[in-house]
Amino acid sequence: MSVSIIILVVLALSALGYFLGRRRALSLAAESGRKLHSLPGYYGQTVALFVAVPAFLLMIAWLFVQPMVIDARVDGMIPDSVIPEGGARSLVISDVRRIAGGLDAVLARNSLDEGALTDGRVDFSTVRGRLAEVGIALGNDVPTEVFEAAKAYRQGAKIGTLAMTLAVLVLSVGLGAWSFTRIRPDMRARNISEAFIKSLLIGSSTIAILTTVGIVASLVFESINFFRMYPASEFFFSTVWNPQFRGGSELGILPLLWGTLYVSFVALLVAVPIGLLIAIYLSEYASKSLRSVAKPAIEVLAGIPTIVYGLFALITVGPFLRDWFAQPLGLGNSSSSVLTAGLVMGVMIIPFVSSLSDDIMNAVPQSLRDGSYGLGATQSETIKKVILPAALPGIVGAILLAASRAIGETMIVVLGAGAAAKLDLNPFEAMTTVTVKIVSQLTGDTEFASPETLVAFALGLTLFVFTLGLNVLALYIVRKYREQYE
Amino acid sequence: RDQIQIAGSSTVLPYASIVAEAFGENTDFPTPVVESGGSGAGRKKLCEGVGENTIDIANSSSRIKQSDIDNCAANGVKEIQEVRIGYDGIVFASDINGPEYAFTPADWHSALAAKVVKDGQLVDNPYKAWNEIRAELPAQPILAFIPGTKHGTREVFDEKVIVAGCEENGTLEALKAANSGDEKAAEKGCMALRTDGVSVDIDGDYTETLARVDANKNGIGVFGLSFYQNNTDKLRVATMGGVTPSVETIASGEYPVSRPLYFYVKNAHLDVIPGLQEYVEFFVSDEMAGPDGPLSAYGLVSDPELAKTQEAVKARTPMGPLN
Amino acid sequence: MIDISVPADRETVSPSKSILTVDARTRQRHAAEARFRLMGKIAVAISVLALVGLLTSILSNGLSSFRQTYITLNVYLDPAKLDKQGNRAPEAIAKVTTFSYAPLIQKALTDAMAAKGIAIEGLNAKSAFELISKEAPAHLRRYVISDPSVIGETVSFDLLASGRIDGYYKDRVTMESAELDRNISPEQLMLADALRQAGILTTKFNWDFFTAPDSSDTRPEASGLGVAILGSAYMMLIVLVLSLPLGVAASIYLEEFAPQNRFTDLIEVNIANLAAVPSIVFGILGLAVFINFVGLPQSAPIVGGLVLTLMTLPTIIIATRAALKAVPPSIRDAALGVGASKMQSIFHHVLPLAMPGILTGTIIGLAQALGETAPLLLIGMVAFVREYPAGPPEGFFDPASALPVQVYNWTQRGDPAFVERASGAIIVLLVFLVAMNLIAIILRRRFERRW
Amino acid sequence: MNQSKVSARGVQVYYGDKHAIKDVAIEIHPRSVTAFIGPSGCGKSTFLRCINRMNDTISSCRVEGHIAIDGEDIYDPKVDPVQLRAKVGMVFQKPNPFPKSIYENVAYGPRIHGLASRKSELDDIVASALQKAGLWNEVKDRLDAPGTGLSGGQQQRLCIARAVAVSPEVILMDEPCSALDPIATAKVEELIHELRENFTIVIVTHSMQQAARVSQRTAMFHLGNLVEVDDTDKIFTNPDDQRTQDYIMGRFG
Amino acid sequence: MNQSKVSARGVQVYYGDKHAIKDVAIEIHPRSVTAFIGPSGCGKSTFLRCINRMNDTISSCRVEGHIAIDGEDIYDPKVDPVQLRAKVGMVFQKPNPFPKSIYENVAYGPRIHGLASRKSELDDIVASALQKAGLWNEVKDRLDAPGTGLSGGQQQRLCIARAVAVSPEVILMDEPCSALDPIATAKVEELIHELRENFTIVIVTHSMQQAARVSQRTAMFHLGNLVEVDDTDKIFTNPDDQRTQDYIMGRFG
Ligand SMILES: Nc1ncnc2c1ncn2[C@@H]1O[C@H](COP(=O)(O)OP(=O)(O)OP(=O)(O)O)[C@@H](O)[C@H]1O
Ligand SMILES: Nc1ncnc2c1ncn2[C@@H]1O[C@H](COP(=O)(O)OP(=O)(O)OP(=O)(O)O)[C@@H](O)[C@H]1O
Ligand SMILES: [Mg+2]
Ligand SMILES: [Mg+2]
Repeated sequence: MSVSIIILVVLALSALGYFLGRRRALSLAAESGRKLHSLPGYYGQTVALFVAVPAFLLMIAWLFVQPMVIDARVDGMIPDSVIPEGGARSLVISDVRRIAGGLDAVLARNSLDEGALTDGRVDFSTVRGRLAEVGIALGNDVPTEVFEAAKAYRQGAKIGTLAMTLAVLVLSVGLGAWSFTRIRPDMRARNISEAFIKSLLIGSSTIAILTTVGIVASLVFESINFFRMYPASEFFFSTVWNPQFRGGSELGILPLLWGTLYVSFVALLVAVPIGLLIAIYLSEYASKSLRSVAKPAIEVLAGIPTIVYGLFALITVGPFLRDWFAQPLGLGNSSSSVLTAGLVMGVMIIPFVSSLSDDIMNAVPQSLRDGSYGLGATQSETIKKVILPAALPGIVGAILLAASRAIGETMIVVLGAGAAAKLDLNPFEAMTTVTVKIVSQLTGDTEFASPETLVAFALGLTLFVFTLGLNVLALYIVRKYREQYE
Repeated sequence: RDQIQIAGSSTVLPYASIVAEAFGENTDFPTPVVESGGSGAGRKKLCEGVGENTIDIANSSSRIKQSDIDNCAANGVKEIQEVRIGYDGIVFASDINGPEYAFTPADWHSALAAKVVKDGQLVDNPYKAWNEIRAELPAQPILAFIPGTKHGTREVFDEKVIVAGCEENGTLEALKAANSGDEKAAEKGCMALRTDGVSVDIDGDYTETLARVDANKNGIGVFGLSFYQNNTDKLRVATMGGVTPSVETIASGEYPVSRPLYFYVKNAHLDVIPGLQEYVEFFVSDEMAGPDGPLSAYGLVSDPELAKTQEAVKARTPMGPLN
Repeated sequence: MIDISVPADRETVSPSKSILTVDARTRQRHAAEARFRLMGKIAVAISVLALVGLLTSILSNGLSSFRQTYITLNVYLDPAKLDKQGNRAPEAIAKVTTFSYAPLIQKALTDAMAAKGIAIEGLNAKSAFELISKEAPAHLRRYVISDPSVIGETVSFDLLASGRIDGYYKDRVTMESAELDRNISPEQLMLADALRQAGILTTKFNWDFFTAPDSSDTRPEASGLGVAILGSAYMMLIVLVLSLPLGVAASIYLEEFAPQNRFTDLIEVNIANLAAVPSIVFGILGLAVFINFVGLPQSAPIVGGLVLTLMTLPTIIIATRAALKAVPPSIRDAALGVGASKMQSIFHHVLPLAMPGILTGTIIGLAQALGETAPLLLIGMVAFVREYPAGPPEGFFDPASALPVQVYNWTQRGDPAFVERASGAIIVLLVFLVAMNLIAIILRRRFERRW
Repeated sequence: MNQSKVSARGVQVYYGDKHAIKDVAIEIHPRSVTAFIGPSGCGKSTFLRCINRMNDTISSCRVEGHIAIDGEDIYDPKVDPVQLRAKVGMVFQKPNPFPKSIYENVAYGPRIHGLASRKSELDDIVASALQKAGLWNEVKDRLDAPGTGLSGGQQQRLCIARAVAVSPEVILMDEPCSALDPIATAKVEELIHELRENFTIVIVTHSMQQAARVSQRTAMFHLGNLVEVDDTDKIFTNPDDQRTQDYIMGRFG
Repeated sequence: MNQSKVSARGVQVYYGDKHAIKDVAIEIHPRSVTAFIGPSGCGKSTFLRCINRMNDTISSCRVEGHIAIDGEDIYDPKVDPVQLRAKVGMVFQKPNPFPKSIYENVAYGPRIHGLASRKSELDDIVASALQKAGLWNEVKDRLDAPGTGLSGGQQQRLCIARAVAVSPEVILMDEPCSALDPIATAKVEELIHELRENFTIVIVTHSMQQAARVSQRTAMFHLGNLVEVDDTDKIFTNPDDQRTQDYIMGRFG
């Protein structure tokens, strides 16, 4: 049975368990005349969860462990002699796996049964060709040992899958039946099912952690490779960013970090005041109808592809700033500048600040507003002194989200601020950000195993640590000023 | 998997997609999937191993590197074919309404290098306008949009324009002298460009360069030949060393700034992925890559040695060691 | 600690103030109020203006892509060219390439011109044929292969005009620019005008734009969004189905159940930090985990969906947590006081009240996910894909592209006709976005209440 | 007529369809305490909130009729509700301290009205307001603790202190002693006594005793109608209306 | 000892550093009404909330000591606070209706406890609870109006109805009549009388009269200490402690 069918069967069993459990709880209660501890639905839920959750867990564990076990067995069957010179054992093993999968396909295509493999109804003397027919690619021809190993692998996998099907179904039915018979009117069904749900909630929040682990892990490996080729001290402290094709690049992160900070800062300088004012206006002043139109409309700003913003920066904002500000003020004549990118990016992240803050401010209880109005405060005083402080944690969250988006943006920076890494205070100068360089180094034409490409990973990792620091700071600030209402 | 998977250079992408489209139209095979993502990443993906979930072909705007080949070998990808599909011309163009330019590589080096020789002295680049470099050039302020360091085009630009110009105008000699004869350091000195905003790196694509030229009418951009050919109504192309870039002048080698384009095929996949061999042959066939084919019409400079490539492809000759 | 003592009683009885005449201080406060309000209005106006500006530029650039110029020709499907054996064998007909179809069309055009008496000086038949898209022969070939019996008949086809001709009727190409343009000549434009006069060349609504797959750089007029729309729809389905429940569940645990300690602080900071991770890094993660480790296929919406889910999660979690935090504790107390469990009090009372914030997070998260290209770059979805993915769920594993990818690709192409199409794709993307978020927006309005 | 501080005529209040106040006319005398009594839900709070236009904040609420303070119509479009509310202070039925420190809660009003030019002045105002509300002793050494962390009765007194701190001319108190023990109640009543010398006070109360103790005049509401308004003595000894009599005697509800 | 419904020993409660309840021991008798009296801020609500572990929700709050209901320690880790709260209902000092309809407010408890199997049964429970709380007449034709749109006193009765609807064994009422007029108060007191026959009731009140009227036993709190607990008659006529006497006489605060 394939995995998806097992899943469907278990789900069906679980639904059945729900109805049976519920019914049994009701009838038991009626029989014994005792009150149920929990609502009848919870008894059903308990049975359903017992049917489904452990079975699924077992299945997942099995799917992980089985290949390892089989690999270990197959590993023993492969003599060192068949491992090609300079090749790795793991490659041969993956060949084995592929051949095994291919055999299935071959059999399926020729509508043959198991016996065909052993009694030679199919000619497997040219395994490679045979497999190619069904779209399985092999690098080399197949030595007999490997072919035998593949057959064993197949056998193992077959037995494993069968055993898994059995085990999962038995566990599912068994636990279901067990929990079913355990139903008593005084059983704490709600607590049990809530404990299950709580563990699901915990499971969901571990995804965030796993994602972090995954990100760090996928960055660390190549970063280490990078630091093997390029001195870390240069990377962290050099003020020059100048990659070259033929090596001898200077890859200092400082100008990029500076550009990131500068551009994000300008963007926030635009987005935070405007976004907050919008949130205030919409949640406190605007009529319901205006709000219900304006809020989703402004949210569209966050959905416009960044290339549009980028082109807007490049074609309109950049030359405008250059002709009207930079040149008259003698601050240079670059049409791409930190200010250009920052302004345009600021517009893009307005909704992050405005919409989230608006929701949070809307959730501040009316009684607080009344309290302030009752003292003769104007609306703006009420907003500034009562509502904003009460909504602060949510607002900081919104701003952080906006900042995050600003740090992660590339297209607007490329088109608006340019690609030159520079350490400069002048906002009319072209600069660039870490993220832009991560993208461009990663997708460039340089060979992968060169510091010029691998630097992308080191940049990613450094940025990760850097923003982590900023977030810790933000959390600390929120904690300090948080006001809990009611 | 029933379709061919291709990844790599975004310079090769337009040509590859023209071929893929025609291939899908004229055969029973599904249209191949052509990813862009850079030559480096494409070659890395090619070398990730053999099997269904790895790609079949990597497009590349530069030759494969030894490190890639080693990586391939380590992952069991032994045989790869190198297929040269033609040449990409690199042109210098400015706004259509601006003046005509006739450059030499030396002009470009003088315009963009950080240090140049002036009156026999190695000095920080003093030039502000083209006519200061050479009186024949128009009196326009210098502003150049050159490919960013992520682009393979930049390598060619550095090599065929900047370094060549450096030699031409004598800066190389002066640098060599300053570096006590160290050739490498001198070359590096040649390639150090000024950072005062006169030379602008473009990390994006040619459309960005075009938009920048549009926004800065006195700017000169570096484009691919095919891109220029699609926008002859907006751009005025400059000559280099007296030669106007075109498919013909590049093929004949008269126009100096060009580079070969390649793709690399994983031989292990050839009989396995349906249509792969046919695709490869189709690509280099005369109908596609020949001088009268659609690729050439689109701006790819046809390889004079195409016939050789066709043979090699038929024979599935894997590439030998890099020379 | 504020340490103050009680002062002597101060009884200041000011004379009664009129409420009709505003005193100076109040006037100042009102001025501040008016300023504040005005600032709010200006802020809204700025953003609406920015929106209107961006939308107008998108619309003015892109709306034209919804119309397309066609040339209607009666083509004789010559058996001598298409079926040399004459037995209508499908295999043989399939071997005939598009190169053999082109002359048929060229002939049909010449005939049509002759019939209408159109002749342009200095224009040969080959140049005249350049008016017709390179897609046309493929169109004919598909038609014939699907029904070989039409060979030998004369069939009327609506064939795409080439991109430059189309651009001529959209004011992108003019007689002056054609002088300079090596891809079109003024004579060709004159021919187009003549054909238009004769009713052979017409402009119609462009359905193909929404259904056709992408096409190569040489035929911008034939490119469409079919594959991209499917790919985006599949990915968004995955994102929505995964990220909303996961995000809300994680937030509930962290905000309501998790003990307040260093570890949960760490998780909180960590999630906020995930939001700041550049999207391309999620692509790196997706490549490493979903493709290389789990072995999911390249270029597939399933991988894209999973990567975008991971990317959207922090946004939803941050928004949800903020919204949960904003629900006053008295509501929770009320529920607990009648014997509801914590779980019940959250699901019955707190969550509905936090709903607007959750939905906002979802709206913004999805908007971001829908428009993202960078992570797709690494998992192979930024690609030229012409084959439609199958229906769900198998289609999740087929190669597909996505709307932002199409925008990204088209803006990079040399032919200026793609500029219009990129803007058209952006319009479609925005419509897609609004449609996708409509339910959330309506729901949010229903859940909004003050207490 | 002109002797009235607040004078209302033909006041009608609707919450959506619900007619909550029906044609109420009343004169509230200056420098005196007026008590509003009546069964729960009869419209006392609603009418009270009309007097400083707090009903403006409830979107479903519609007020008709004429209410004047010092002869000036408060629903005149020229009137500035902010100034009105500074002049007519309010203590709400449900204590609603701001999520700020106790000090900030009380200092908030004086700050926005600019009543103190120096920090020490502000400190004085805060301290004296808290003292008047009888809360000083309990909170004097935790002024920077959050106001929301107080007990119910403490919060109520905090809200009284907050209202008193801005010295409004009219103070509307909606059941200011509902959560207070007798002694704290006495303290608040004492405050009312004191304030009466200069200010006008309207108090909603459910305690007949309290109404009798602190007020000079009493208004009796029932089902949105003003049944009767007269001197407190008269109301409690010899009401005109049967309903008043019944209510005071505890005979209906 | 075993006759107690609730028995507390050595209870200490802290809010952060603040020691709010100091070593309180008390026995609450079943099927009787116990009144908690004491000046505002003395810890009545705090102690009341300990009895059904509502203090668990305040993160700064720490409870020590031993409280048992029917002899079972409620702070035992094995105890499910949910079940405890279903058994020990609570009416909070500040009325806190759900932002839902009046009907849903009352029906919520019975729903989650599965007290009604059919809609009509639920309707009956809701109607009778509202009736008991004396709110039925006022809201019977607007049961689907939001509970938050009620007057202060009505909200208070709604919360009483909500608590009564689940028929808990012990009902904790924190000043349930603070916003009620005498007649509504009488109605609630009547309810308490009625409930007493089967249930155990603890009521916090500031009205000595009310305590005297409804309770059998009275506990006097002061500054976090339980000063004295005894039969109501005894407390009001002949208290042991001087502070009780003073408080009842209205002599300190
Ligand atoms: N959440 C809290 N945080 C800190 N201190 C608190 C909190 N709640 C109450 N207190 C303090 O604990 C003490 C007892 O409060 P409690 O609410 O029990 O008083 P109470 O007897 O109910 O008074 P009242 O009659 O005014 O309601 C008070 O001094 C109060 O300030
Ligand atoms: N926001 C509102 N929306 C709808 N109806 C309301 C609202 N507020 C009050 N009501 C209704 O208006 C009537 C009068 O309410 P009001 O609050 O004025 O009563 P009250 O006299 O203050 O009563 P209590 O003594 O209980 O506080 C009541 O029937 C109440 O249900
Ligand atoms: Mg009221
Ligand atoms: Mg209390």
